Amino acid sequence: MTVYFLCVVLLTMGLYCLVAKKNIVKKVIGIVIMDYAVNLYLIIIGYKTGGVAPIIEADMPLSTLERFVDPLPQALVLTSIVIGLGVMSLMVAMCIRLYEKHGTFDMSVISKLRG
Amino acid sequence: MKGMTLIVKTITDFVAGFIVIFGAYIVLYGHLTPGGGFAGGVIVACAFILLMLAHGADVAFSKLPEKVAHVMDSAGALAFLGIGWFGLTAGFFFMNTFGRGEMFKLFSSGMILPFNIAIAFKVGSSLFLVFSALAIFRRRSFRAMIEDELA
Amino acid sequence: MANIAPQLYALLVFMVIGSIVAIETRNLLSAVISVSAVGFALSVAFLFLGAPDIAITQLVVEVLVLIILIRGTILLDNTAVDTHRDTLAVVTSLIFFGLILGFGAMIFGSRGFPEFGEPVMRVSKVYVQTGLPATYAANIVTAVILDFRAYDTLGEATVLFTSILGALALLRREGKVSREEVVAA
Amino acid sequence: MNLVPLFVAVPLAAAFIIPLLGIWWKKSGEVLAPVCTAALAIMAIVQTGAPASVHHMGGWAPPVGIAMVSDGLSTLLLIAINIVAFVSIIFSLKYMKVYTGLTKYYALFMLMVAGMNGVVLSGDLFNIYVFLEIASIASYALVAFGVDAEELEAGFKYLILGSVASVMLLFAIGTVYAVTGSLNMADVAREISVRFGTSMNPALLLAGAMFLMGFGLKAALVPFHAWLPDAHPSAPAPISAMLSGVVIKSLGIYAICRVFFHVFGVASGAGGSVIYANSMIAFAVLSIVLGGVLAIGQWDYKRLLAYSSIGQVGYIMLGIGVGARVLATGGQLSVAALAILGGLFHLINHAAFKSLLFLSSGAVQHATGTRDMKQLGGLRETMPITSWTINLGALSIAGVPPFSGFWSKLIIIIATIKAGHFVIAAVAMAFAFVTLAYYVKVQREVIFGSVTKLVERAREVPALMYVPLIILAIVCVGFGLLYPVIGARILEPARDALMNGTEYIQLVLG
Repeated sequence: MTVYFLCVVLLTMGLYCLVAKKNIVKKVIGIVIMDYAVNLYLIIIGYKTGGVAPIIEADMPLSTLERFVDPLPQALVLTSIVIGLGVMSLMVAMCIRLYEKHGTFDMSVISKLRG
Repeated sequence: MKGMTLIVKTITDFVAGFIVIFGAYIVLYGHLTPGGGFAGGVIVACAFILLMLAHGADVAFSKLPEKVAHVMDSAGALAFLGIGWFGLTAGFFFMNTFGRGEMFKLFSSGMILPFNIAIAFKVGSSLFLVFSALAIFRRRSFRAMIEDELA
Repeated sequence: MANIAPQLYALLVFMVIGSIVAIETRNLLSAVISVSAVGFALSVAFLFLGAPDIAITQLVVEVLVLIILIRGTILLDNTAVDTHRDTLAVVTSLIFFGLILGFGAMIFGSRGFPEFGEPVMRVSKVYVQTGLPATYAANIVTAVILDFRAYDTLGEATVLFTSILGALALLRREGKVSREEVVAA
Repeated sequence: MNLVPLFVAVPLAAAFIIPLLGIWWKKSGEVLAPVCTAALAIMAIVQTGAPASVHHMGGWAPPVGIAMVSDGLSTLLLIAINIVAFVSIIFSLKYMKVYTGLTKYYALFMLMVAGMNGVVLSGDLFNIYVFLEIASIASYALVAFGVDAEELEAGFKYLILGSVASVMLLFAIGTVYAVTGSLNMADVAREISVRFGTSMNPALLLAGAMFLMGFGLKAALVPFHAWLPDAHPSAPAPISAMLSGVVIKSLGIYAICRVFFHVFGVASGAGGSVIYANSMIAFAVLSIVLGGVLAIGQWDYKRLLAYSSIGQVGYIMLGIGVGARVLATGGQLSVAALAILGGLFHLINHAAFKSLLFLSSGAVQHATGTRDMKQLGGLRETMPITSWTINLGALSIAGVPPFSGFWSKLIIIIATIKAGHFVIAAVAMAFAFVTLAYYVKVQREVIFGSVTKLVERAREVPALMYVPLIILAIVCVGFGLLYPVIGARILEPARDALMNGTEYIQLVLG
């Protein structure tokens, strides 16, 4: 159970970085940390005690299939990593463009709009 | 002199080809060993990004012109969709209609191999494109600042 | 049966410490490097957890994230600004996150959630048992992402296409045509 | 032939082809995108009245493979999405001439449409997440498309909050998977009802809360609305119309309906369903109140419309939440049916008139160069067609009989009273008048009043821009007058699909 709890700790740390830090690159880092936490959470869900990677070899005894870890969360995480990379590159594009406009990464300087 | 020092350039030239071959291996054997189109595509993209970092954008673009990368980006995605659409001939979108072949051989498991190749082209070219766009934008907009740094 | 718990805890603690450094350091380059260290630790953790596919992908993506972050942003400006540290906001958010953590501990401590190492695997059993005979792919993860759930992977490829197209659109030279040109056209 | 997969495949193919052809042929987007969206709109209209169907992706039966499910609720959303998309694309043809990079704009637009169609047709939790990400990422980029300082900042804010929502959704999906061992929504629903019945599982409650927060962020319900008042006004007008008209509904409201009614079994009184229903009502009331209050003080035309969107989404959520609560507590079925019908009717109404108002704000901005209401006035003199359409849209949204907005709000309020929530009904009614008040303000400041300097120089917009406005105005009036047709053909199937969770499980799993 402690493993899940540490994942949640990592998630809240990313969230904290997002809320408390003014620097937009720090905000990107916060999102990256949150992505890590969720990916790890998904893989841990699929882990089986004494499990092996779900890859079949030609001379493998049939009983090994019982020891395979859950392959579905791995498929989900693969997708999630790609999504994370895509969002990250979009964010970096926005950051560099914002820097061009304002000459700073400071959100409190950039923020002019009223919410 | 553009790019990094001669040592870096020489080693990069030597290594980049091997990285591409390694990426291709990861892609082609994705259905038998760990890896697959995505990881392999990123590795191939890294090879070109390495060239760009060592030699500057011009050399990298002479190896992989921007227009070709754009075409590969769209064509890879389109090929993926097209193979999926091909399954519609058997009644279902994404139906695996290709021959299954022989287990544990390279040319097996029907459309998984073409899918992997399509993804690899798409991922590799698009990541190269976004990195070059970032680098070019940076050079264009912050030229004065970067020259300050270098001086 | 190898017990992987000690290694996993060590890696997780390392990741938490690395994240703290990444969040709190005032030098952006150090922050990015620590976050990459966390990513590499994550990749090793994936290896321990029986996910070599994910480990490889995480590793190569990590390299790319590091390069993009450093080349794209850090080289412009390396200082983490902290203009006015808003103590009240920080304290409130800490209390709020403490509450979330307490709630999470309660949930995961209750019996409603499967224990670590005992996945339900109701649908996945089908993938493991019929993966090879049905798809002829020895790597079950590949069989799942490119055959059983190929439609998801179309979505995945599209997400990457979308975000790269978006990034290219945002990095174009000028956003708008000047008014005179429109009138002329 | 089964049209369902084409709703995703056609816009995706268009989105991949447009940048490919765009390398040599700059007009590829302007030609392909209207053709494609027109085809989609026709397909969506054909799809109404079609029986509910399931398409097995890759030929794998549901719990193993992904299924595309098209039922009444999906059809309702498909109509809204594809018609608004078609109209917005036609409007873009002239309006977007001031921007550069048009092939990228049209490709991103088609990706957004594909993402939304994918979300409303998917029968799998993770698949919903993937398509939701496609639509969201496309909209992040489109909000910042003008690359001015203000637009970039709004886009960045939207991106950060949207990513938080995505992380929460993924966390919730993982939790649901850990507990039930499946991702197919019907399969998960059956597993939950078999294993837990009406008792409550704390892990599922956590997942439910995460889903509500994640989708609530996408729908801009009130505690999570911070991004909307910046993002919607900053985007180009056709994108604002899409965002306010359909994106917040298909990614937010629709997803909440689908997940809570068909996965967590709110309708059959499964564990925790009263909590979910109560929080939906609470978010709805907060949205109605805050959206109304903040809209009154605005002088920026588009920002006023954005705040109004928050309030109106609150009305939709109120109808659905009241219906969910009545069902969960075992109240009268007819009351629940009325409340849900009201919510869904307001959903398509709002899609029509809010996109009309945002497109017309674009027309005004195009002609006069401003969206500050203090500098506008007397628009009926110089731009008669645009002012008439604004008038019709404002009357509809403000709830003046016999326009459509009146009927949907009336149904929601009656259902709320019948369900016994008198205070909430009173609040909803009071804020219906507040809505009227700020749209009267719009009319007074923009359309009537003395002609200002900027308006004097303005000319009526070209036909390609006012024809879409006229189409949407006709739709607005039509929804009010032709309710019996719309109700029987679109709304009632949607309501029945939403209320019968067991039927959904039967449909998908056979």
